[in-house]
Amino acid sequence: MRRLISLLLLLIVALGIFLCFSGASFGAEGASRAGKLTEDKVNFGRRYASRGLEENKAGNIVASVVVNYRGFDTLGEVTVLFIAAVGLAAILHARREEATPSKAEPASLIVFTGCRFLFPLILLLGAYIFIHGHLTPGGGFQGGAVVASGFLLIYLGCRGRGLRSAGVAVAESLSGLAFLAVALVGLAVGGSFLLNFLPKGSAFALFSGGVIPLIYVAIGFKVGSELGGIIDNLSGEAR
Amino acid sequence: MSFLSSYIHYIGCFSLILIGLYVVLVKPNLIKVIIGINLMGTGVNLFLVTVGYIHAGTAPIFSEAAQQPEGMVDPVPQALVLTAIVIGVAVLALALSLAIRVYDHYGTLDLRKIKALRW
Amino acid sequence: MIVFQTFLVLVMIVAALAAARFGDLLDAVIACALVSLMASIIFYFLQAPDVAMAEASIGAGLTTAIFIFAINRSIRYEENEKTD
Amino acid sequence: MVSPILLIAVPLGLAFAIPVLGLASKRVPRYVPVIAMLFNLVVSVSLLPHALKAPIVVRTAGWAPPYSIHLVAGPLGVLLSSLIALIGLLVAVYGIDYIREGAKVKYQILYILMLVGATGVVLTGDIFNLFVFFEVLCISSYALVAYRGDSTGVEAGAKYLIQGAIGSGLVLIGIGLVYGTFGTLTMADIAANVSSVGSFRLFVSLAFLITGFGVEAAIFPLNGWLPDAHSSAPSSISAILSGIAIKAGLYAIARVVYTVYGASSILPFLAVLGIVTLLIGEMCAFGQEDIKRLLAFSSIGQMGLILFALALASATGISGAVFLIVSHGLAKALLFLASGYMIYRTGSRDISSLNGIGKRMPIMSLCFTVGAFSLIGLPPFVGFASKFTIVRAVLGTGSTFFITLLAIGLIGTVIEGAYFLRIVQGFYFKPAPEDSPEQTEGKVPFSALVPVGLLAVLILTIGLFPGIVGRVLGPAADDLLDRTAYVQHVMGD
Amino acid sequence: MSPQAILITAFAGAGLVFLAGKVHSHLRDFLAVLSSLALVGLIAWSHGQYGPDNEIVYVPDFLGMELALRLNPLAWFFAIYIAIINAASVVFSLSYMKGKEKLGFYYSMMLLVNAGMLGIVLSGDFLSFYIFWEIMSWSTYLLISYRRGPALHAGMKYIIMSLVGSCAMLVGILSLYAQFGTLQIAELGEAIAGSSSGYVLFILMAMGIAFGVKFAILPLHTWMPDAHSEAVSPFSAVLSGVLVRMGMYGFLLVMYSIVGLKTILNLGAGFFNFHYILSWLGAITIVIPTFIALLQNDAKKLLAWHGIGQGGYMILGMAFGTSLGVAGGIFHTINHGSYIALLFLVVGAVEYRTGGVRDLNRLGGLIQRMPVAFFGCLVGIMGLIGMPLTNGFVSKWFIYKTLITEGHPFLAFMAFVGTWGTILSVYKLLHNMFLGQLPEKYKEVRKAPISMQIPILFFCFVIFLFGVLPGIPLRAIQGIQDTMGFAPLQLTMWGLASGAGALNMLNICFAIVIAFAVVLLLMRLGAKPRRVPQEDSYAAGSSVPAGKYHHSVEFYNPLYQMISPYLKDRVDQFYYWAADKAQGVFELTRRIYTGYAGTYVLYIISFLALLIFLQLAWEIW
Repeated sequence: MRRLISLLLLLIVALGIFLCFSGASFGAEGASRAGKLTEDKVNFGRRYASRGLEENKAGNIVASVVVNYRGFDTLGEVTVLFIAAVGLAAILHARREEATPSKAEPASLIVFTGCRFLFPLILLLGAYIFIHGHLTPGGGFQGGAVVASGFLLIYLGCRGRGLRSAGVAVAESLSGLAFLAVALVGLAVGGSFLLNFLPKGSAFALFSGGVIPLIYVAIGFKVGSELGGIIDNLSGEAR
Repeated sequence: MSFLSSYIHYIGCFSLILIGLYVVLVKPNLIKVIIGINLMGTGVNLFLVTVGYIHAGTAPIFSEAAQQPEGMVDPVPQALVLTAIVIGVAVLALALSLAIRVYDHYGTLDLRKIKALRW
Repeated sequence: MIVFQTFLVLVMIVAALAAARFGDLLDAVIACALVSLMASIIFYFLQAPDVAMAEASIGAGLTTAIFIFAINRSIRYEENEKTD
Repeated sequence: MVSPILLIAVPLGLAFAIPVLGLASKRVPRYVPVIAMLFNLVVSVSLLPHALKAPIVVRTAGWAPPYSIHLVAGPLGVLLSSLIALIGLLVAVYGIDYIREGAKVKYQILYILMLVGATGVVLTGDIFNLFVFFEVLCISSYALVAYRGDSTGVEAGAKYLIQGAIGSGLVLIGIGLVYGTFGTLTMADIAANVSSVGSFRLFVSLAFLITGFGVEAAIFPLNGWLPDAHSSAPSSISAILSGIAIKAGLYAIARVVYTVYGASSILPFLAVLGIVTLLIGEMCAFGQEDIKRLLAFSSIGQMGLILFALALASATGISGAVFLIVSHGLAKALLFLASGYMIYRTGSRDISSLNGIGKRMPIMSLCFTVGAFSLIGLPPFVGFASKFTIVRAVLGTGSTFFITLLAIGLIGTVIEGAYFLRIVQGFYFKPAPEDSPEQTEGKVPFSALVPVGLLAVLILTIGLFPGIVGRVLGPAADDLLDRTAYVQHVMGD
Repeated sequence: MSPQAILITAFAGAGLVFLAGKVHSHLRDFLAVLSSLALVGLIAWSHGQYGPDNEIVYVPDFLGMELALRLNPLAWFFAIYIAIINAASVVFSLSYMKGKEKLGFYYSMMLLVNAGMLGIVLSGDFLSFYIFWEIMSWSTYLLISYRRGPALHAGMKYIIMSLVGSCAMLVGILSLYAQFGTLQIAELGEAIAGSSSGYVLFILMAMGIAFGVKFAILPLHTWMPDAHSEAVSPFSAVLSGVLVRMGMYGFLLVMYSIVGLKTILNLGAGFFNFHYILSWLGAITIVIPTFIALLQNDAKKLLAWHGIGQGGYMILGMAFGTSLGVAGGIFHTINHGSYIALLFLVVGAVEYRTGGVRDLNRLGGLIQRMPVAFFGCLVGIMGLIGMPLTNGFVSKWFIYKTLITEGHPFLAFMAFVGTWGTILSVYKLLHNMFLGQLPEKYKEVRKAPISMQIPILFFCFVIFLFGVLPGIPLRAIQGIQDTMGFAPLQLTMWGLASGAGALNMLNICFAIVIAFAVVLLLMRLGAKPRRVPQEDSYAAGSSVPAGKYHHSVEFYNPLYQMISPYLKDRVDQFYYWAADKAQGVFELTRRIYTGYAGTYVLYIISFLALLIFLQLAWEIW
């Protein structure tokens, strides 16, 4: 019964969505077919693609959109992740007090050593990704996620060597504050929040794009520490 | 074929969304429901990126100054999707922590049995 | 090319259906990871390498890990009672 | 003039700083929300005169509006952000001593972030940014509902999260459809273009957006989470959820329907929906035994009335709705806060266990009574002024359809009166239950009396002199109604 | 004295008394009496100060509307009437309420009700009218609930009906505003003149529901018996004496001050004329409640049902729209206020001395123990019946006269029937409380304290004064009628001077005094009565031992058995039935929230599907 009703409802929704695509041009593809893609007005993504390079001197337009044009979204998004990390810790807080610390089987020496060997490399890779975010695909989120996967590895391979929560907290706080500070300096210097106030350098160089790499680094740290914190909390390692 | 090339991604993403919704609607298991939400989120992300895609476009990344911006796909949906992915994982983590706590309290993940609050 | 993409999409849908179907949550999560992986490849073909990277590392990697942690700390199998 | 962006940036910064501060001192984090909200209140109120003259458009990253995210601090936005800051401040003061268990520091962080989310929702001018702040608001409320980790809180949190996540997924699909159609995310830009496209697709995107935002706004079939979440959260959070969070959802709907789409033809549908929501909420509240659940259902009812008033599409109607948002925010916050300590005192949420509390907690129960009377709409409290404005607006439209709906809706008011007055009667005129334990932890600290008392005083003062808020209502309504002016302010330089 | 000063005194009095209650009980009592008496003084002083000087806009901009106060003959008349009865009740409360709990609350609510009512009559626009009306409603609700126990139920019943009424009134008022753009009572009168009769009827209906609930016209009366019998006696006096009559004020205001006499008389066609239907409602309201009153054994319930019944006379008089009828209606309002308040106070005094007994079957023989109360009761029921020399006679005379001259024999007959019922039932009241055998346990009952006697005697005095010199209040009523455009009556100090309906109380008074003297003389001439102690009673020549007395219980039992099946309060039963069903529906509605998250998501998706379906099917956008 329930399945039937659900299917019926989803059918109506699907029909509605299907009919959406029957009409006028849709999406960038539609605009491109209609030949309107060159107009900035039709699609402002266009403008970023055409002018983004000279405005921000960052090769990766997506980075420039994420950090500069739509940087405010990114701030909100980092906040969301922060909320998730904090909220998760709060929800699991009571459990942590109840739980008796269980002795986990230590991993074999090979795995242990392998993990310890790989861990710095993974961190390095993550750092590379977020430092080069304005040049190549990748950026704060991806790099942060890679860093977090390093912590995951540590958890899996080297039981009992979790993160130090104070350290995580400091990293979270400071990277978030760094992001905000950069944004607020923009407000103070140029009257606009998140303004790209630094000299932008020449495109395609590592030191280019003004504040974009700075912010990406901050995001990288923040995302990394938050995801790391989430993994740490969920893995249920009692400390 | 041209139909397929224009719409295959849309078909894919909306299938994902509908499957996700169906899972949420029908499955009583909390973790299954979360999987459904996750599927739906993936579908939505795919949809957003597809919206910005141009047939035979290039990625919105300049690797040299001479590159022309004309054929590039729209970077904005990609930026949006980056945001959406992170939000998705945040919600997911929170949801799973709630699921763990629910299991602690009720000893089950069957939402039909977790009805202390109703009416 | 389009055939390959169609294939990817089909695999993704099948994986999603499997994720919906499996009673073993661990299997479902793995299917889910497969969906993410396919999505990630599709993102790459949609000229969105940034998103592809994010989806691969976050969607396919981290998410799965988190899921497995959660299943580890609750139960692995869906209680199979008839839904009304 | 201070930049309105500080309303978001400063509390956010303070919230980010709390973990570090928490390492330094255990006591400091408790006062951070107070500081943050005090700052917001001062800034919002100081912005109000400017916003009344013309909406303040703030760009980020230095690019002109359609090409970057911008904030539009119009009269409505600044009014609501002042309300958020005011209630947020009072509840923060209340929370200093109220929060006794669980992760206290984390509570304070989440608390600030929730309010930041709400402020962002009412100030932003970009539809995706609206979504992001919406998520900030929602996710922090999921976490806050469950933060104590007790069984009901976790259950409510999980259910809330499921529905909220579905809702935000739908919003995102809607945004995708909008972006695909117009290639822009700026609300003013969409509004400028929307009249040129009149298609089914537009409607579907609107349907997705309304449904998605409607989940948070607690419109009738979408509000299954609300009674659970509002009743299981700590009382301070219930106050914010009822007083602010659901209003943010409604604001989003209003903004989308009025400003972005100008969809006046679906307004009758929304009006019917509002009345249905009102009736269902009040009917469900009537038989409740749990005081917080009752208050939660009553919130649903009030939201229905607000939605109904918003759907009137007249300046008086919308100002009535905004006024009701203000008055309901104050009254419901007061009720939840007052009931918080009552629950501590009696150790139970049963209404019958609150009998005779008037003698044991005279100030709290007096304030509760004031709030309840205001909600029912009895003069001279502020609820009367707002309901009065709404009724006046309905009769001002002169349409039989709306007047009939109003007549049905007034039945809801009567039901509301019945159950609230029954509670008040219980407070003062029923004997306390025999075996009521005298919880010593229920001693009301000064930090709780001040916000509750202040809210009661505010309710009475604004009720006697509605002009305090009344001057802003007209411009706020125009802010929502006048699309072309909005577009001009944002786009035209 | 400006109306503003009166209201400030009233509200400040209420607030101060509450605060004083926290300080000291004597201060509180003193302030309560002082402020209620001060109000009487202030209002009396402001007599005749009508006109533009006393129209005050006290809030220039309440949501774009002006709130104004004004003083005119109608307002003054009702104001003084409210203030006096309230002051008497407050004085009566001093000893009646002594030692009860929450006295600060009690007195301040008493004064707040008073202030609300004064606000109603003094308000110059409908918004402030409504505001004060609501303040009065909720403070009354709190006061009714004060006694706890069954009073809680009565209070809920009252406030729910009252809320229904005020919702209707709000719609009516704001519809006026939407139509004419003003709520000033003075301006509305002119504005409404041109509107269609259907609209006027709508306004009258909407307002009429609110006023009818307060006034307890028949289908809306069910709150009143409960509320009156459960409230504390001094407040019952206020409730029945004045508060209920705010409905009368409302009717007068809307029907004659605003809509106007001419429009009212021409509203509807033939038998289905507005004032016709209203008068029939009034007549029914006389007959049925009066006979229900006959069946009551609770003294206060009995009086409460009479309160409803007497209201019917007022409606009957007022609905006709003739000078005589309206004058009778208004006059009957204050008369009824005076003697019903008196009777409630008497019952209160008896209750006070006997330890809260108001069951008529358990009382009796108190005549010698409480002579003043007996006297008050006697005068009160004389007034209620309408015996000559009391004011009730004059007003009823006016009303009967109207009915007869207008040619409504049926209505007149119903009014007479009502009077018979009244006589029967109030005799029961008098007899069962004061006459007959004194039950053993009441041997030690003492006289009512002086603070109770004063109000009782005061009302007795008023009843006789207005009975003998009806010209005093009728002058004021004349002033009211002038403002409403009625033809003037030819008044004298002693009554009515016009041809056919002449009434001269002096003559009647004279006749009665002579008759009384004759009877007295005859009794003196006859055998001297021998006084025996009350307890010393004989049956069939031998003394009846204690414990075998026949107390007067089950008065009118045969009659009771005959008529009781017809006199069930079916309206009340219907309301209970409806409330019960509604509660069932509410319970069912709650089941929507099943607690299963999947269902909630199902709702969300159905909503989305519904929106899309609507668009597909009907193109709603």
